[in-house]
Amino acid sequence: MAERATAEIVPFGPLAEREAEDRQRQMRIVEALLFAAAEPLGEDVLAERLPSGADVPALIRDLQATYAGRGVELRHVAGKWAFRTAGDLSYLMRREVEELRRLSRPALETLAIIAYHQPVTRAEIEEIRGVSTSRGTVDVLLETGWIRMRGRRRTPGRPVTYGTTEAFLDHFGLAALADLPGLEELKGAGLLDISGSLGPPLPRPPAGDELTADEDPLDETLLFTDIEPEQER
Amino acid sequence: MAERATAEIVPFGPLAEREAEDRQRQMRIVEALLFAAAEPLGEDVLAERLPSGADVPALIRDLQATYAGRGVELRHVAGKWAFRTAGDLSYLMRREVEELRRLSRPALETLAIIAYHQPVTRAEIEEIRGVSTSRGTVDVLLETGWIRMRGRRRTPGRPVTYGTTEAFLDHFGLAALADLPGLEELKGAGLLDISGSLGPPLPRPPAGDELTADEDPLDETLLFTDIEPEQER
Amino acid sequence: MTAPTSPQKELWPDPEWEARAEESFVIDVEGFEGPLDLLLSLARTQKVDLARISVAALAEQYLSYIAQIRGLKLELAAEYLVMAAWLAYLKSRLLLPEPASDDSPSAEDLAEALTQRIRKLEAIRAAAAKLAARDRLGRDVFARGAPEQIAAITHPRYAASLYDLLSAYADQRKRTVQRSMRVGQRTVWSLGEARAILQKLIGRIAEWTPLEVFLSPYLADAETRKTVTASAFGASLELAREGKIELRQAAPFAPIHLRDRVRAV
Repeated sequence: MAERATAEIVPFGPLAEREAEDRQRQMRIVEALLFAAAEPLGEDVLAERLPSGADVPALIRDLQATYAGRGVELRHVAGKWAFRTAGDLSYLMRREVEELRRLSRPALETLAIIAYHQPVTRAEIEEIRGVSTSRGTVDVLLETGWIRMRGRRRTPGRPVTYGTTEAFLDHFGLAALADLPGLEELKGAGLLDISGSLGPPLPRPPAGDELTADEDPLDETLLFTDIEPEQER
Repeated sequence: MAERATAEIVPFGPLAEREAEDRQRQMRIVEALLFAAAEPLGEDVLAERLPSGADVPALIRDLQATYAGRGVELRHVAGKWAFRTAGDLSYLMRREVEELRRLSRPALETLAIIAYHQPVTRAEIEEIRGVSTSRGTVDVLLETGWIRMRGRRRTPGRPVTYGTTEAFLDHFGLAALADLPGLEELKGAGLLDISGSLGPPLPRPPAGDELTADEDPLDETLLFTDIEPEQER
Repeated sequence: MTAPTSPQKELWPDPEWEARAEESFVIDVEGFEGPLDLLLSLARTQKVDLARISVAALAEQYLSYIAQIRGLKLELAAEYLVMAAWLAYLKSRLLLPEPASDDSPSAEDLAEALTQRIRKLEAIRAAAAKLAARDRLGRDVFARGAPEQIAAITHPRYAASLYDLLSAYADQRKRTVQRSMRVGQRTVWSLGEARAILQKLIGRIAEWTPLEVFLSPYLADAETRKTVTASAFGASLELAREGKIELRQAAPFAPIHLRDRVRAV
């Protein structure tokens, strides 16, 4: 191999061995860090604890392969990485955790609307559901930590817009919002456009964490005050 | 394996396969349970979650072997089992944070007295300062790495003598102890504005690390014990 | 009419419902989450793709259902009635020929918009169901139960300059040197001095006179006030003992008065 006059550097002999060792050591570090943490860790955080130049994505790929089919799996959640118990063992693991309140149907629906339509205002949620949303529903969802106030729609009244959080993605085991089940089909069928049923349709920009063109940042001081005048039913 | 004519019953064929599968599934369950548990789990608890007849110790042995040499280890903790970061990676669980601290006035004075008067005992420091020096002050100075125990004064009670270290010279940009300014220089610099006598003359600190005539070497075994009987005030 | 069913609740659980409804059974309109939910349930009874539902038929179903409920004299939320009114309007528009040119949306547009709304609600319901069916953290899948926290180990790094060190040393030396060298330089009235001054006055104080009056020339200086008072008092006691003057004090801390012993006799 050494005789070959190629442009690329081909590791061989002791060098290759040392590289394999380095890789092994780095994988152990990634494994230990991810295993120790309850929260998903970003590749940036992992890179910080590794020698510079470590190929974090490759290490994660290898680690994920190592754990494939095991009782614990390496999952991509919320753009980060986390070990989680294997989903197919849920029948054994299932715990009735009290904090994990059973979401009411309105709450679940509202959550789905926020997830699929974000950024979305309360008025838009109500329009989709065809009923006014009780303040409690949004409160419950905010309390779960799955939704958050994103900003304000740049329309009269400057209503607050809602979106989902990383905890939402983590809870539902989603790597990104794009992985929401059936998202593409819904989009393709035009079912995610928010348009007044009796009025002109409104174009809907795609949602990331950045504010969209028609969103303003939240006024921080208003975050914890009663922002929207609510009409309870 | 099937060909070997041994006395023990060697499962083979589909049966062996099924058994291996069962074993694999049980190991996954043990792995997931141990991973998700908030506390180390006993073999009895694991057995409860497994099909009856499962060989828990064997499963744990297998699982332990799977994790051997990895970033995470299955450890026997107080008679139970838990995953833990591999011992050699425990440094990953610590984050070194450097905290800049300012020395207190008493500490600075004590340090200066040690610098000028070394080798000096605690009693001598107190005599010079005119106030008793708290144990904490000397501890802090030892922690800075700027002072060290030099030896023991050859007087009744054999008190420990203190002196400065190379790190001290380094930190304060001194080539040698002799470079510490004298009283006249302090006065000239406006630091010592006393009319009349400047007080007792400064001693000449020993040039090197060698013990002075009235010092004995420290008893090494006593280095980490409570050497001086302390009277806390 | 086919009984619409809400996913939440079977509205008409058995065929005898109507009979029982008159007496005690209370229709739970709350079983439907608003008119749109009701419309979706009704549309499902058409058993066709939601894209191809007949809005006219749907409007008819809705109106007759509302009429039924109202016939039972049950309270209906206003939004159901608003929807009923709007559907009645839409139904009539769908039956009538469209006006030639009008800026307002056509009846077909309105019908399509309504269908779309119903489809959207159904779509989001399906999505919510899919979401809820996922393996959920803390219920189906679990994070590390005993996370190993990354402990912050603080390493103190001490800051001190040579200036700090030297000025600390100089200060403490100044303090100790000054303490050991301090010599009182105060002017002190000795007893002798006080006695000499008091004696000069004797023979001139026939009446009881406060001690301070005699001393007034010497009390102006605050620094010597104490020593003058103390020494004068001491001297006056001595003179009184020798029978040269008399002393009188009305009460503790009251002014001390003195006069000539000789004159008084």
